[in-house]
Amino acid sequence: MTIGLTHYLILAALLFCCGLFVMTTKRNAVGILIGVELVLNAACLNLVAFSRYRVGTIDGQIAALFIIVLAAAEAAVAIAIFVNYYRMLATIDADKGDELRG
Amino acid sequence: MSGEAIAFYMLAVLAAGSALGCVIATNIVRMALCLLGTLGAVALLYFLMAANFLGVIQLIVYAGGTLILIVFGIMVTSRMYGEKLKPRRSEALIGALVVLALFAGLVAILWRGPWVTVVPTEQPNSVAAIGQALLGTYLVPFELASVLLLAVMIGAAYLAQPAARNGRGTEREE
Amino acid sequence: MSTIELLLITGVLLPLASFVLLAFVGSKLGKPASGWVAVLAMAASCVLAMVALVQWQGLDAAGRAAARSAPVLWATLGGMPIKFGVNLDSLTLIMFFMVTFVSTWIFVFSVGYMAGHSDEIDGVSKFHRFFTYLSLFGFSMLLLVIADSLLLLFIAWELVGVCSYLLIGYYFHKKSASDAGIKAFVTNRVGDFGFIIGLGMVVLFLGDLSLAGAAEKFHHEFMAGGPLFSRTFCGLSLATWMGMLLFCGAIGKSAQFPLHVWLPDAMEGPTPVSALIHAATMVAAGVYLTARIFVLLTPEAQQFVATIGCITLTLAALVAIVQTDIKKVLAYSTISQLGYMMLGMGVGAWIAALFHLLAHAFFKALMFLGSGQVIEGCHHEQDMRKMGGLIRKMPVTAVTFLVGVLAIAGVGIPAVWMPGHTPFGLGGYFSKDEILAVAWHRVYGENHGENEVAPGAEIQNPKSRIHNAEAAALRPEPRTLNPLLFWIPVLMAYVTPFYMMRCWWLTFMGKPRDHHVHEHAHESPLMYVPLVVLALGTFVSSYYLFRPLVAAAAPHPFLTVSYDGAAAEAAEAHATMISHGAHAALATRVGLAFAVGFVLAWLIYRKGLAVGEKLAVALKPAYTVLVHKFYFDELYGFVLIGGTMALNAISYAFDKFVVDGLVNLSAFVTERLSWFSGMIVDQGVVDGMVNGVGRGTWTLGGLVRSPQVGRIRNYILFAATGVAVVVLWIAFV
Amino acid sequence: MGSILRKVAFPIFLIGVAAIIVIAWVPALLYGTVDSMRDDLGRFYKWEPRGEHATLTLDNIRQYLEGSIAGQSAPAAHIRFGRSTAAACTYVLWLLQFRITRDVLAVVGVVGFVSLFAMFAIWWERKVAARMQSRLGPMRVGGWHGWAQSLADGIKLLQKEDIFIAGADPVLFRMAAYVAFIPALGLFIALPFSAAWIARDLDVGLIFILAMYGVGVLGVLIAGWASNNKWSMFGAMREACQMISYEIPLGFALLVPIMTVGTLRLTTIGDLQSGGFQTWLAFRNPFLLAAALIFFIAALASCKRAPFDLPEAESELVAGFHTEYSGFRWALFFFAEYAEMFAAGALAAILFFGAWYSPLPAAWGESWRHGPLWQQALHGVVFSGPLWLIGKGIFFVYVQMWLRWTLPRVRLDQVMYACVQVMLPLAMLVLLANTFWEWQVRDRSVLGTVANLVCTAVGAAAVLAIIGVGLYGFINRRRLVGTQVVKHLPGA
Repeated sequence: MTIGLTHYLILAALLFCCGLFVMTTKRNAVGILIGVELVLNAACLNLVAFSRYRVGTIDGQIAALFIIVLAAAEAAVAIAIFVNYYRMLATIDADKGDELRG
Repeated sequence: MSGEAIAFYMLAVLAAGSALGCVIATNIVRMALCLLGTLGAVALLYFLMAANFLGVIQLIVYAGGTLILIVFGIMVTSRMYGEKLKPRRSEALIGALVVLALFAGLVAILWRGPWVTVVPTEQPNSVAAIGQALLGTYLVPFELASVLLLAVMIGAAYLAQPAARNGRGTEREE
Repeated sequence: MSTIELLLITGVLLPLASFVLLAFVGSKLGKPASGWVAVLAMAASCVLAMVALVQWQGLDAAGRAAARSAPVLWATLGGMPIKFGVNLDSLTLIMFFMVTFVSTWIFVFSVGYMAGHSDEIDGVSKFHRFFTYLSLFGFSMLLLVIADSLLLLFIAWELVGVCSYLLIGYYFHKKSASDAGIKAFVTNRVGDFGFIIGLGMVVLFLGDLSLAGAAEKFHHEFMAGGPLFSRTFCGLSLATWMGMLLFCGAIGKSAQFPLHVWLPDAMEGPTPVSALIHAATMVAAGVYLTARIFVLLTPEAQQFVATIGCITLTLAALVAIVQTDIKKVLAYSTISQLGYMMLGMGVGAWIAALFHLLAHAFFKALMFLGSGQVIEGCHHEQDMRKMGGLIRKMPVTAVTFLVGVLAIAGVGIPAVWMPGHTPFGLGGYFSKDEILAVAWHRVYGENHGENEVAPGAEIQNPKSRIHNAEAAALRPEPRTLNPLLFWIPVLMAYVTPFYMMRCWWLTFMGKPRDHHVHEHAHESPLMYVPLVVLALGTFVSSYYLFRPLVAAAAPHPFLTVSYDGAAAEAAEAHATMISHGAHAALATRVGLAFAVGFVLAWLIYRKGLAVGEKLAVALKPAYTVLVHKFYFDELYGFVLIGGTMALNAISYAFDKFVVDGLVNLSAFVTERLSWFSGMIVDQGVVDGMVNGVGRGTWTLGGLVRSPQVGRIRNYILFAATGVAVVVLWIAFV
Repeated sequence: MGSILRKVAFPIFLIGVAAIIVIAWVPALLYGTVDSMRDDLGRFYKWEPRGEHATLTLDNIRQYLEGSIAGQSAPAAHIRFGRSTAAACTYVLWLLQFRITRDVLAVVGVVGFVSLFAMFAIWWERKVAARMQSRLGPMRVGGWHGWAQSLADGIKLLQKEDIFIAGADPVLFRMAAYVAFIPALGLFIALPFSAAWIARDLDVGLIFILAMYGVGVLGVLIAGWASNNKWSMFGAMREACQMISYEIPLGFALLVPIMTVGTLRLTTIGDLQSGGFQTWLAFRNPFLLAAALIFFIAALASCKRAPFDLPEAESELVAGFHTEYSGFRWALFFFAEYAEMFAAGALAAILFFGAWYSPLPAAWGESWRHGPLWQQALHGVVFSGPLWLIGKGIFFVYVQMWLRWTLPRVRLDQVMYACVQVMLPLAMLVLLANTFWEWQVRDRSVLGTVANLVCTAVGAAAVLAIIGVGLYGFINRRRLVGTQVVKHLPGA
């Protein structure tokens, strides 16, 4: 069977679920960020697959491009926040930040 | 089996394996390494889908930029022999259940749906096409993204600077 | 790209280069050097502008048309091409020249002025920063002048706004200065909001942001009776609304009523900034914008413009009478003069208004620099009540300042008394009186028939002939203007000389009232050279140099083919005719205004402040209103801040009484109902059930609550659960 | 024995180099034969090749070769096969038509080239260092100037114990070396050695190479972290800072030629410079020359070479990220470094300095290109070919070594200052200026020609100066080399 849309979609679903699981179970804040990156990658993969096999234009690629750019921006801010977090709480455990006050 | 299929399955196994590695790994740097595997495999999948430019951008921005940033962040915040941050077993179990259910549901939907597909056509010059689209149809998002990047640059610099300079006072702590 | 365009573009880029250079290495260049870099760039621009102007004068109509090249495609937004280019016509060139010339001399003045300031913050001199901002301003202003599309104009518009903000707040460690900067910025935002909506309407209805293209489309729309003219909102056609909204930007930037409040506060900036930005160039940009969008203004919109201008000039002139801060007087006089320009635009005196703009730029820059000299010489004393008698210490400043006062007062010899009706006078004489003359024409003038109504009516261009009928239909005719729009400005023409003479007399003449200030007063050559140059400029900037150039750029209504050539000649001939005729009529009414004002000021203030103070007591109510600037700041404070608070209170009350009341009511009803059912149903069974349910809920609540303590992962898990449920639902149900 | 070896050492070296060139050339010739065979078969036998997927059968090939021998058909790629060679070649040619075969060959070639080059470069670096310090460097192993020194070292490294630190992270410590090495190899996928000598002619080749540079950092980072050593960690952090920062001016500098030529495909960029010395992009206008300079400096920092070798600053951090490594893994880091160095030099050559073309216009040699075998070989040497690119690459590697042994190391804050405050604004300015130049100044305009001539003259003067200085040094080597070692010089 030739490789088609479904293959990519299922792979993306797998990546998505892995990312989600990483997000829910890792207590290290950077680990959560890694999970987010996995999820975003899955989304990008979906977009590109759809744009190739379903639409036939490059619009999906552009959207994926924007996702990559935004992911980079998001990672930069997230890391800055984590550094601050570590400075304040002396840990990177995301569960320790449950006080909900400054 | 065509060459494309072989390539796809190899890359899919690499991507999925690395993603699962991310899930299993307890060491955060190993997770980052696994993420590199996924990112690289996905980039190669983009190449497979003739989205060369995107694949390269994925490599340069994601693997060469974001991931290094993440590893950098890890180095600043984690110790190799620090406390192991493990989730409670019940949490992991619930998470696994939910995610597996989700995956099952997604696969069921994807498998069932007869997707209306088009025959993939090769763009003669996809880089040029992407450039045209970015500066034409998608000009406004493009500019917004640049503004966002500027804001992020300033914001990240502000957030990450030493705490003493955050306030308006000039006194230096530390 | 033609040579002239290349010259202009280079002229625009030079200050930008200076900005970049100063921004990066300004701190290394140090105190005087960084200033001279900016001066050099601006002077070079000025030279280029002169070359361009001379070349342009040497071209005939065909050559001028050929010098204009097609705009460059910059981007395509949703099918609408965005093109940028140089809007090459006489007005652009003369404005360009004015801006570069005035800027150059103000930059020179600034080098002297800022050198005497202790401007260190945390041990770092910010001298270079001043010139960095000034260079950026020069670039933005010149870009604004040459912009040929509304979008580019808007970009430059915002850039000059930013520069203005930065420069007003230059002494940002002073609370009042930083507040003034914010006030200016925020007030301008209000105007720009209207401007943006107007731009949106231009995009929506005309689909072309270039000035020429928009005008053409506007005309087609008018001919076709498109939605812009057929649809109305609040009784006014959308075209009128569009014009008024675009004009909103000018209201903000040119400090017109009701957004004039920022300009007096902007005097917190260094004086050269006040001279350059808040008197000569940037605030005049509003008038320039109005001139550029003039062809998009319907008669109703023009009426609006004229009314705003009239209100502004009146309010500002009256407030200026009682101000004691020398810069505030000048600020209000600026607002008042801008009001005259807007009035001129509104009544159709396109040429006169721009002529007034150019003349005003010179003499107001001159006066501001003079005031800067005074302030600097008196060790930052701005209160006129503490000055007096400075003419002995600062002769050059006093004389040049007097030139400015004479110019703004409109001193001249009315044409009727000159052989061959050849007028002679200073800038303000011609320009302001011409505005009034056109207003007079609009109120009392003879209707010479359809073809002679609008400027540029006697046009040889066949295409224009065709459009004349529509033009006449859309153009206001004589005897259609409210007489108030003529008489109030005339009255204020008497007030202007009064407050200007008051200002000059209090500062320079009489006896020194504060000996401490008087003793230390001095002049410095670096600062009075620009004064002399600008004073000479004020003499020269008269009828014979500026007016023909401005007149050559006059647009024929809805005729976009040519802004020059035949149309312009006819327009000028017509306008000259009106102004000559009207001058004769006005001479008796306005011509002596300056004399009356001067004499009155001299009578009151020749002996110092005593008479003035007595008058203030005698006219207490009026004086109080004027001193409080018609309570505009208080009004805005009350309406905007109080309004927000009131809205809060109302929302709160609504929440408290209506929403809570409804909730309570339903709860009450439910309670009653359950009590009723409880009485009927067997209590034991229900109790058991209720307790069971209650306990279950308690436990469940505890379960749900326990992760709900700010752990991000659990939130993600819940979201994932939700998604999983939905997906499973779709997949299997 | 020793004296014999000394006599034959130089010939061995030369023969080795020549053998490598020939070994590389033969597959290339066979490639060409297969490709033209496809075309010819299509033409002569009405055989329709269905694009890339059309496969030639053994019979096709045999028939064709026989036809070629009998002179019935046009000789493929001007190679005439004898009867016996034809029989042997049939199978080889059949294999070569498949893409996978070619890919395998390319990988083998790239790996071979990288390892050979790294060995050569290490030996050469030691020689350069020695000569700069008036020493001789390795002189014994292999005879002639100690040419086999690296070979011996390599064998030594292979059999050395792979020391593993008890406190290190076992997986990451082992993986790091590969993560550093694989991208360095990956670079060569898209790096053309000439128009045809390229594994994958990507339309985004340039950024691909840039991306590989970026990914390579990760290996260093992980190595530093996994070593569980403070100094290694510092080295890794420095590497990350430096690399991420210098990628920005690097990218800006690369944008300048990209905007000029309008493509990211490296082969196209190279082919645009085929018209001789004055058409090389660096000499097109002053801004491109400046961009070349910025690119080279930024690339120097990206390869963590001196004066930017902070990640492995031996006087501060012992050896930085590879302090704890030994044996083969340690060698991998060095292979990666030298591969990146060569790639940087080759990229500079491709983008700015005429790629694989000689300073002579390629049009002059057009007839040689299609001539008999010896003419083709001569064309490769005189006009264009991989040898030119490798030569230029080696020259730039030499410049990098020269700088390393000349300049002192800079401090980290100086490195960052140089990047953010100097290189970045400069690169942006150059990009802006070049944009205006390309927009307004036409190639054929007076200004364009003058700028081209001036830049060409500057470039030529630089080349001549280097050659002159080199010659001076060579002629006076006895005087310059120092009294202690003069008697050990060959021929003394």
